[in-house]
Amino acid sequence: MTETENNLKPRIGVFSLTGCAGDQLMILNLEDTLIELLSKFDIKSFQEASSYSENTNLDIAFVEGSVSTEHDLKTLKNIREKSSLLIAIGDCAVNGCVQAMRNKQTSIAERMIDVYGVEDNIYKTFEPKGVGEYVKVDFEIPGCPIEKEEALNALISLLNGDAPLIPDYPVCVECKLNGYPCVIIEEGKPCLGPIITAGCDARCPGLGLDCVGCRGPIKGETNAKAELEALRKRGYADKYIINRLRFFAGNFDDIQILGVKENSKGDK
Amino acid sequence: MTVKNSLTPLEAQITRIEEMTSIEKLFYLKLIDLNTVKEFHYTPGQFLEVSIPGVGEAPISICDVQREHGRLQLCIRKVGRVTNAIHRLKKGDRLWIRGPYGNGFPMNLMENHDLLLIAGGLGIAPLRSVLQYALLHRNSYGSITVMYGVKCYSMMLFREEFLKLFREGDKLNVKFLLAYEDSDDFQCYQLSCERSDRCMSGLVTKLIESTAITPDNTYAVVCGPPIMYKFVVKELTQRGFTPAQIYMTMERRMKCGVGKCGHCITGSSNSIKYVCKDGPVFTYWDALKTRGLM
Amino acid sequence: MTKTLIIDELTRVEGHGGITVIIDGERVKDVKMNIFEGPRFFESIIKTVYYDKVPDIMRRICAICTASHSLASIRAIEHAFNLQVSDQTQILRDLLIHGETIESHALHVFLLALPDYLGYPDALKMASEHFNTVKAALELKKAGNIIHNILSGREVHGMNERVGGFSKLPSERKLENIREEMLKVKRTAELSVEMLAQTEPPLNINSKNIFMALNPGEKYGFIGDEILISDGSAHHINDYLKIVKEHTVNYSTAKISTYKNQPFMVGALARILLNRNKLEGTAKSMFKKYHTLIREVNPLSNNLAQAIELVHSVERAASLVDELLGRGLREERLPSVNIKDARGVGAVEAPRGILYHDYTFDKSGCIVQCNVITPTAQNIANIEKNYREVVEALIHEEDDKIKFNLELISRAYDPCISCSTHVIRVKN
Amino acid sequence: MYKKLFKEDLEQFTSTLKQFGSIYGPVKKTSRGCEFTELTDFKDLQLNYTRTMIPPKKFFLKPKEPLYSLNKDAGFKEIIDDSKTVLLGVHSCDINALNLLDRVYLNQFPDLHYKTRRENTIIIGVSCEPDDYCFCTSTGSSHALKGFDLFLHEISDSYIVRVGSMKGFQIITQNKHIIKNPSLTDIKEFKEYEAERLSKITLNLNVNGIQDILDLSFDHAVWQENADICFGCGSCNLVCPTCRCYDVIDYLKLDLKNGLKVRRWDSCMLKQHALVAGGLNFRPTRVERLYNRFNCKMSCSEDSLNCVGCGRCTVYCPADINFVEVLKQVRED
Ligand SMILES: Cc1cc2nc3c(=O)[nH]c(=O)nc-3n(C[C@H](O)[C@H](O)[C@H](O)COP(=O)(O)OP(=O)(O)OC[C@H]3O[C@@H](n4cnc5c(N)ncnc54)[C@H](O)[C@@H]3O)c2cc1C
Ligand code: SF4
Ligand code: SF4
Ligand code: SF4
Repeated sequence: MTETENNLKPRIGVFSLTGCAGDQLMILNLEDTLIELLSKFDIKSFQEASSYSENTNLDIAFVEGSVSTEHDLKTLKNIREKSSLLIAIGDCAVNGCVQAMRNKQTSIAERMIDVYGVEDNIYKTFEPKGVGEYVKVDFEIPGCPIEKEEALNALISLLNGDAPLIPDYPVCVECKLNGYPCVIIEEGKPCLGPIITAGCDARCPGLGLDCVGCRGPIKGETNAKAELEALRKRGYADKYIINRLRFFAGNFDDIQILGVKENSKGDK
Repeated sequence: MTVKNSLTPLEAQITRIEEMTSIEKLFYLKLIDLNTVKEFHYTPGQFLEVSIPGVGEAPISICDVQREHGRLQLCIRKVGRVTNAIHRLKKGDRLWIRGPYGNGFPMNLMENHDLLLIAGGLGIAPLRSVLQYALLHRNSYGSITVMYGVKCYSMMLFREEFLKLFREGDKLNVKFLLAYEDSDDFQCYQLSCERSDRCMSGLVTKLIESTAITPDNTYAVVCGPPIMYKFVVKELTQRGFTPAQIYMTMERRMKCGVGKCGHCITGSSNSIKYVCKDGPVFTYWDALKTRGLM
Repeated sequence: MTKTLIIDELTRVEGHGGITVIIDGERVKDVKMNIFEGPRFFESIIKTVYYDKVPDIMRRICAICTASHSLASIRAIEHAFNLQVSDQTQILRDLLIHGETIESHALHVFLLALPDYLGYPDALKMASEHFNTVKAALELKKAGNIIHNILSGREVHGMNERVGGFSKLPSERKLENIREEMLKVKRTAELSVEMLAQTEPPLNINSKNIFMALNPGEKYGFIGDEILISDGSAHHINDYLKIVKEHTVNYSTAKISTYKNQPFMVGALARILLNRNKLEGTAKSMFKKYHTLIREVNPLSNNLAQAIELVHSVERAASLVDELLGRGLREERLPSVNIKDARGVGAVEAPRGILYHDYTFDKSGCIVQCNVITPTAQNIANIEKNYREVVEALIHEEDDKIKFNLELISRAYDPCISCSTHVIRVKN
Repeated sequence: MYKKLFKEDLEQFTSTLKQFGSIYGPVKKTSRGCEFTELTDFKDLQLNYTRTMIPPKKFFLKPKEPLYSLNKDAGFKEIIDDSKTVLLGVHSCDINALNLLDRVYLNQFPDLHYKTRRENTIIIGVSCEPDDYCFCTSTGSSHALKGFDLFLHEISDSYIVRVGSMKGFQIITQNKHIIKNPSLTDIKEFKEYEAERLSKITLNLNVNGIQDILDLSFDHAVWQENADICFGCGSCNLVCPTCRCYDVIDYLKLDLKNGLKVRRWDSCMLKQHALVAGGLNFRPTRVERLYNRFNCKMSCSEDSLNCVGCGRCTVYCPADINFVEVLKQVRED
């Protein structure tokens, strides 16, 4: 491949902050198209897949992982500075994911004691947040992990010069499109589908399970109170529901509020 | 399987592109299939669904009057996926269209009447087709007044064309008025020095306030951003226009253009309208009857 | 004169880690595998969560070993609540974990490690000259993912394996799919062994290692309740804390795992060495053929051991499918669980070695105490021991060469740093 | 025209339908009931069912369907599913709903995909098993007057078969040996059975003049109360046999040349339903969307309501919003 050909390709980097690296892995899981796909980009950095890395300006930076340490934040700011587009991939980068579930509920010191037996914040860790809390994000691809088809379509859109299409409707829609029996209605299971961003093709209800919310609540459209009510009505305890709502939404204000209120109720 | 599907997009070629502002371009299109050319008729106010394969479709008003068969013009603002993709196209490239859809303006009904065309921003695009139609059939219509509101000189669409009308319109019994929002705009200021009664700084409603219009025997035709309607209609009704004398064209999300996808449905149970097929042209009376239309 | 060698960021590994080596004249003063993966505090955040969704959170510790985490988690819960699962469930779980092993080993052997052996920075660059190999490797990886997808519901962080069984059974047709896939990629798995056997390992070291692996029962596999150690001892997993000691040692400031004060090694090499007589079929004959190349003293042999496991898992997965189809799939409802205040330990051989989950529940079935020890956390002490040995052996060489070899060692262990929630450095 | 078919002959009758296409019928799928599923085994057929979650509209306007294969240079090529299908066991409400869809999809600009599916499908109705959520007598859809090829009205040991089309007549003729003429007692039984069926439909919604009431109740508190517990999840639309909003999405392949144009069901309860470029939303809040949905359902097109009283939106709403209850509250009767 000649230099000029390479010059026309979008220069990309795939970076990861604090998380499980599952979103990079999902890209590597696109086995059928991986070689063709990667050959369409000029890859400047892909930590999990390659030793080759260049600290250069990028057309597109894909960032997975949450911002949890000063090191993360420094890396992120550096990436933002040198990239024209920054795309958050995966729930960690979008919402902070499960590691954010206790935000504003337990302190870092409490967590340090629980896990390491020391209180000092050795790692300079702070409450995990999505990258959008700190820098401008151009697009978000949600999911824990991202759906590989969705990621592929987003990459194709970007190659074609278009904005990626990401659903902003709830899992219930896909559940219905597939004709899956509704697990809330049929079995009273505590499904979070009504408030969670679709795009997974309703994997959990398709397996007869209640959605745990891994694609995160729909921004600006989540009726957390209604979910609390709907599950209460089906006999679930507040502690159970609120824990569950927090799994992938520790950073959502309206869900944090539920938590705080219930805690204080419990204190009495 | 050979089926004729009236909803399948047709191929068209871009014969010319004019850059009009930083975000709007004028596209000249030519239909490619000669058989369809003959069947392709459009009237002012109708729109097309324009497709870029692999990107999507967008409803776009035809902004000229039909002169030659199979040729038309679209004025497109880039705001999203499809319109960005259209803006990436070059002369000679192809795109796909279907239509024309929508009711269009009642040009026959308006014959022998004076016309008052009021547009804000991109809203001038569909009104330009009305204007061109009336000019093409000049004897069938009375006096024509065009009121056009822009942000600034550089955002003015069809600039040369309209400046010519601004200066020489009277020969055709056309009064062209311009309102500009940015009071510091130098070029517009020069125009207002040239004809202070025809160009002024302010919103388009200011033009209505400061111009003598008689509602008798006049139809008002309005198009602009949604917030503009309320103010314009208020001015007009104060001037004595009846709700049936005011025509306006509406915008809604659309996926089909032919009354199926449901996105453009508006109203309450007493009056439900599809903006695509019952409109996009409505009278103010329709708007009064149909909740949420305006 | 002291000098410090630093590798900022290890590449082609899961997660974020670096290496720091301090050399004082002829002496290696300190070696550290730095983990700057931010801690995610899983053991803390999981507290108060009702048992039913615990595996759904805990499997997110790691992407590549997600099934291992969820099965270790599920088994810990089942042990706590004395829940027995059906044979069918056990076979399906075995199959799932073989799928994960295939996916993970294929990725590691071909796409992360083999470029070292052949001298490329990554598999994509390697693909320009070994296109067919890379393509075949991707197919092998995909075959593992297919198993994962069908049984777990997704390649990463699936959800179908539950406490007590599976939420939805795979259809017979899908199981047959798996078998077909296994037959298709069998040859590629064998190729991985041959390629590694024919290429001189880029580094040969002599290190005395202690090995630890789970006893999989009759057949070579990845699930078990007994820990086997290369000193000949065997222990129940409930006693894991007595065996895997986390403490501070004088040459480093790390809190690391040791066995009787010695570093030890877990992973493919440990499994192959401790369970070699359970290998079957092609894997068995390949092991026989190449066993001299699998050197206990060279951690790089881990790659060859992984390759042999690949061959084994591919064959074993096909036979597990046969077994399932032979018995006929039975619709089973998930059993009801008798929650109580209790503790349970679950262990699984993740691709990188033994993984422990240890939970304590209150009487309402919510977690009050949780401990997880990942294989990489266990290996770190051994990795650092190897670093030291390598640097000592190469002390007169160019820095770059030393660094390259340090990376080789790290990668041989296939470290999964994102997994290592338990690794922490306490500052001086 | 009315005929009679003994229940014991139904299996044989069904087997002759195969020549008209793959047979789909209600098959038990969940605790709540049946879904239209391809009938591989006659024993799975469950004709006395209450309602399916997904209505038979899924056969004509598919939940997800490719409309065109596309190519950047060559444009669009229709992908038409012209497979032949027999729908066995469709209820009156659902038949009436299809008739409503016909008005939309077969009008001035007929939708070729819908039209082809409609032309290639035989519909055999069956009398229903109403429950507490059915209110079809209120919406005038408890009986189907057209839109089917045959309709099986259940009586004790047989069905009174109403022939609704030439195709239906053809099926009857082909099955002459098992098709009888109804006797006087059959007719008497028919009346009893119909009366009994109707008597089970106890839920009643007064729709007379509901349009005015809704229009005047824009500010009624009931909308906000329900919007507060509504998720905006769209389930109510997606299970509705008369809802037919759709979205269209273009997908490109990695070669950046070829792709697919796909349509999928949409819902007016979703945030982006009335969103246009520039971020302007014509129905930005859930209250407005809820109000809009109720109005749309209660509006009349060509003198019939857009609601057939099947009860699905109430049954399948995860927030338990009760369609009839809300309207009753608005009506305040
Ligand atoms: C009758 C009519 C006439 C129009 N005439 C013109 C014109 O002459 N020139 C012009 O520049 N624009 C016109 N528009 C607006 C134009 O259709 C939108 O700007 C365009 O659809 C945006 O599409 P997009 O993909 O670029 O934007 P995105 O925001 O990416 O839109 C995504 C999708 O949303 C829908 N959508 C978004 N905005 C609108 C909208 N405003 N109207 C309808 N659907 C929308 C479309 O289906 C589109 O595919 C007209 C709209 C209507 C309804
Ligand atoms: S199962 Fe869950 S996602 Fe599906 S419709 Fe019911 S509530 Fe929505
Ligand atoms: S249903 Fe919910 S938890 Fe399951 S995959 Fe989809 S978004 Fe994730
Ligand atoms: S189904 Fe219920 S919760 Fe969902 S949008 Fe409809 S009314 Fe709201």
